[in-house]
Amino acid sequence: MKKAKTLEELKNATWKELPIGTVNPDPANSLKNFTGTWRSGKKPIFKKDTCIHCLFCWVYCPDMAIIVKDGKVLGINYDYCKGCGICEVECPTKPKSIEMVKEEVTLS
Amino acid sequence: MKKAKTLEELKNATWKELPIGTVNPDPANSLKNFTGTWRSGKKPIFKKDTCIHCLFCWVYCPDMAIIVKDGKVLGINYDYCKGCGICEVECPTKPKSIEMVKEEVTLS
Amino acid sequence: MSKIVTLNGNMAIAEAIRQINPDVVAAYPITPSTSIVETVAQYVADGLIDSEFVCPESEHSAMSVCIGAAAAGGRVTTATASQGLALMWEMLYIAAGLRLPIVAAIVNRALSAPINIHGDHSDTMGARDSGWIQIYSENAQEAYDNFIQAFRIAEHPDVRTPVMVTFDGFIISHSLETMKIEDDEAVKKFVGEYSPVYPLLDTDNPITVGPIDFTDFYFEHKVNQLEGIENAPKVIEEVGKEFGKRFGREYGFFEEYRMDDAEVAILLMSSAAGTAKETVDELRAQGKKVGLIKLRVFRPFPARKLAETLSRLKAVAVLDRATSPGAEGAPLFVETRSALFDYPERPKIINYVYGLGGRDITPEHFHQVYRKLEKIASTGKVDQYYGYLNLRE
Amino acid sequence: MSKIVTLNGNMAIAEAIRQINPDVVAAYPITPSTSIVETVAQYVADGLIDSEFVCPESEHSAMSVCIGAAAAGGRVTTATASQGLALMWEMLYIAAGLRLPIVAAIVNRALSAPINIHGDHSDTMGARDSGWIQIYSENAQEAYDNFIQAFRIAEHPDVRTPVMVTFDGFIISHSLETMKIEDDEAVKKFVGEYSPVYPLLDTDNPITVGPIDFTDFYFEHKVNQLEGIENAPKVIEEVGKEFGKRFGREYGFFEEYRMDDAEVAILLMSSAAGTAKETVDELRAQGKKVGLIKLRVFRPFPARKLAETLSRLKAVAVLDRATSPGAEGAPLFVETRSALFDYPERPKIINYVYGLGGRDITPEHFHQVYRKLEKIASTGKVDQYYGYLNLRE
Repeated sequence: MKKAKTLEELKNATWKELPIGTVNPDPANSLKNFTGTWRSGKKPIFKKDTCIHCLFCWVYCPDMAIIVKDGKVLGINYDYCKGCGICEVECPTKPKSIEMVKEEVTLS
Repeated sequence: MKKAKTLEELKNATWKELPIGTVNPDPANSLKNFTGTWRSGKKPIFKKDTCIHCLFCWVYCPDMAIIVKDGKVLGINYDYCKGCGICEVECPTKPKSIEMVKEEVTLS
Repeated sequence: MSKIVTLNGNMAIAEAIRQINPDVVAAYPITPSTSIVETVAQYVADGLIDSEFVCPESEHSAMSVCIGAAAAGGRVTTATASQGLALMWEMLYIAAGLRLPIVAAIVNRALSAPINIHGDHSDTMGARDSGWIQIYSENAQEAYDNFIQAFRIAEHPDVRTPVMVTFDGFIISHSLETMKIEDDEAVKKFVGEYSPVYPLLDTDNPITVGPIDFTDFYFEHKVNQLEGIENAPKVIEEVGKEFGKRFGREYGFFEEYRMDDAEVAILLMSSAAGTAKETVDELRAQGKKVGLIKLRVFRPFPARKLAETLSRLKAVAVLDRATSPGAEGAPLFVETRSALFDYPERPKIINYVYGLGGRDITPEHFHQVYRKLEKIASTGKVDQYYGYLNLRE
Repeated sequence: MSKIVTLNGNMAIAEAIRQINPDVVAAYPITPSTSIVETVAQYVADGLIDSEFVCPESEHSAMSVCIGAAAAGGRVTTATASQGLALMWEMLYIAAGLRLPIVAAIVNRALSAPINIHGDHSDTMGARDSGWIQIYSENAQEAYDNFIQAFRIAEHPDVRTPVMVTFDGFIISHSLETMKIEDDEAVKKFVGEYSPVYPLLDTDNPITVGPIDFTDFYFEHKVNQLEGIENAPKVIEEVGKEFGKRFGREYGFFEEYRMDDAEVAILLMSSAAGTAKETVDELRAQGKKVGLIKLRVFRPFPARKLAETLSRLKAVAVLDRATSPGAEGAPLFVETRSALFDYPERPKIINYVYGLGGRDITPEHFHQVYRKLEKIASTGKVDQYYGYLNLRE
């Protein structure tokens, strides 16, 4: 049972320095991968007044963009929202409790 | 649309004489392959008195060993019976209308 | 009328499929080939072509559908990449064994593990024994041109062998390029009508394909199969010349770039050739006798022609975008050395692996290779026959 | 106590699995490897071993289970053949990329189309780039011995690379042979305890395996992977010697049979070596200087060692039980010619393909090859570098 180097230690590593077998020693590092930077065109807006907290949006979200605490939807984490809009599509309330709105994006 | 040579014409054929693409020009030639020669140990006996002609034996037979005409089971074609016994297992009548019995085989 | 357009490699293939209007297209989407299939599905939905479009549950099934449709007598095509080709692998051999002239666009992408979506040649190199003809393309124009020619090659009565046309993932599949799309009618005329040899739908002449074949016939059937790919060189050459006559762009087994009086050369395939040519131009401007050979047809491997050209050189670097773990060098290198075996005078040959998983290769790296070749040519000595380009070592 | 028994190749492998008692066996039955898995399932049912036996819905899944179980930290084995290996193909690269020391028994069988259940090497040759170590066996004794050594090789800290041990379908898998099975405890002791490096079940040190790897790391990970198979030769040699010390049968990369003063030789793999040795004995009795090299380890390919031995000869015939359609010769031939490229003095080398789909090869055919080699040795001329043995031409 070998202790692997951290990702930080492996930055710019040569092939000799890598742990064998493509092992990534940094668990849950997708937290550091801000997929929200992929979003373009539209972003979801959460409307708490009509939300019935069915959590459909949370279930369907392919990333981790729906913030939930104690069974209640609290809002959107834009760091991980790619803007796919499935939350709006699946929201069962009328009117929808999540609405996709136009978002201006500045290319960096 | 090319007319392929018959299997008889292709007997002992060199690679140059074969039709391309492994084409077998002899349709339904499994009729000529007597899988009954594989049988060893037991063979099925058909008992017409108790048969209700449900055709389960015909459905389950993995080869073409159950002789059926006009919806009636007539008997067993031993040329194609490998002796697997599924016909006996699946026969729903009591007593069974197909029974597997010991068969002495002479090795050629 | 031909027209100048701006397309990426995938769109260029989709255009060719629209022009050819095959009977059946069966494919499963996979990065970076997805937009080919997506676009063709749209063409079918919009009624631009009347191909039967089948979207099965995996690439294994996609190739199986292609085999069934081609055995029935149809003109059939598909597209895939990487793990998709890997999952088709079992069926690739069956398509070739049945001598079915299926044409596939393969967008080269690295194989897992680890997962990577960028371009290298490990996918198609791993299928080099499958019996398929393999044509590699430098850019979108060549991908389009090769794909059109592939139907003529695959369907030629002497060949009747499936063809894969490949190009590098993202670098070619997704980069826009100014290229020429030929006139619809001219393409249709060039490709011609397809006439299957033993179609299963010819119910007047019933046949069985791919039957069980014991020790009495399998060997003969396999050698019979090989005749198709062995007849291919003549047909590839004819079709490449005819394409040149009709459309102005002629194709052979490989392109010789500034090879006339070259003393050293790089041999490689696909998109990296563009960068290599720039480097050759720079070095030629300095008076260096360097050249480039871009291999187009890897299967059938043009061993004699290639050996003839290489045997005149002092030193050659074979650049592979794939590895063969445990072999003494990568696939193109091994086959090139083997091809030169019987020549009394042979160049020194070294091997570099580059660009795995889409790693960049730039003029700097080609300069590095040519410097090494010049040193070998002047000293006659090779200190290391195998290495990597742009790897953190 | 070791014992002399009469077993076929499949039973011998099942015996080895019983003795080793791996943590997980995951396999899907396929002719001619079925009885290995069937027997192991019985051993598990009878409580002779406590392996977790998994019977998934396909070979693709079988290899996937092996990968998961090995990544978790288990000692894992499987068995398959032909289309089974072909369906595993995508996952073979993943097992190697993850450096998982899985051991697989592969019963060599021809690939479709047409369907054939008999032995040739097209299946494992098609996996020669997959990153697996490949060890070929002449008979049931060697299959058993190689399979036991495979765990030591695969699991060695410097290697950590999967190993496939192969033997010819039916000829070896189903033919009874008098052989030696070693003592259970002696085998267990030889194989030793397995200690995984980065087991997923080590929850104190959580890791991810096989993650997405873009252009920034894929190349380094692949070269890192190659180190395992490049370290293998030293370990293969050590393990083969230690096996010899413990059990009296020593193994290397290839067996040299009556090669001492040989002027011509045949190079081949697996079961045909038995017949070839008889022919060599006959010809030696007539005073002819002929020999045989039976290659055992194809991956990693022992290029330097093999070239050293072959370079002393006048003429060599490489016999392949597989083809590489469109290449200039079959796989073993191409790699052998390439290995000899840098030698100033090289033997003449010719290539024969034999035994596809289980076609017999008899002493008559070996005599034919040796006659041809003697003619080449005396005239120095090769009229045809490639041919077939026992084919209806």
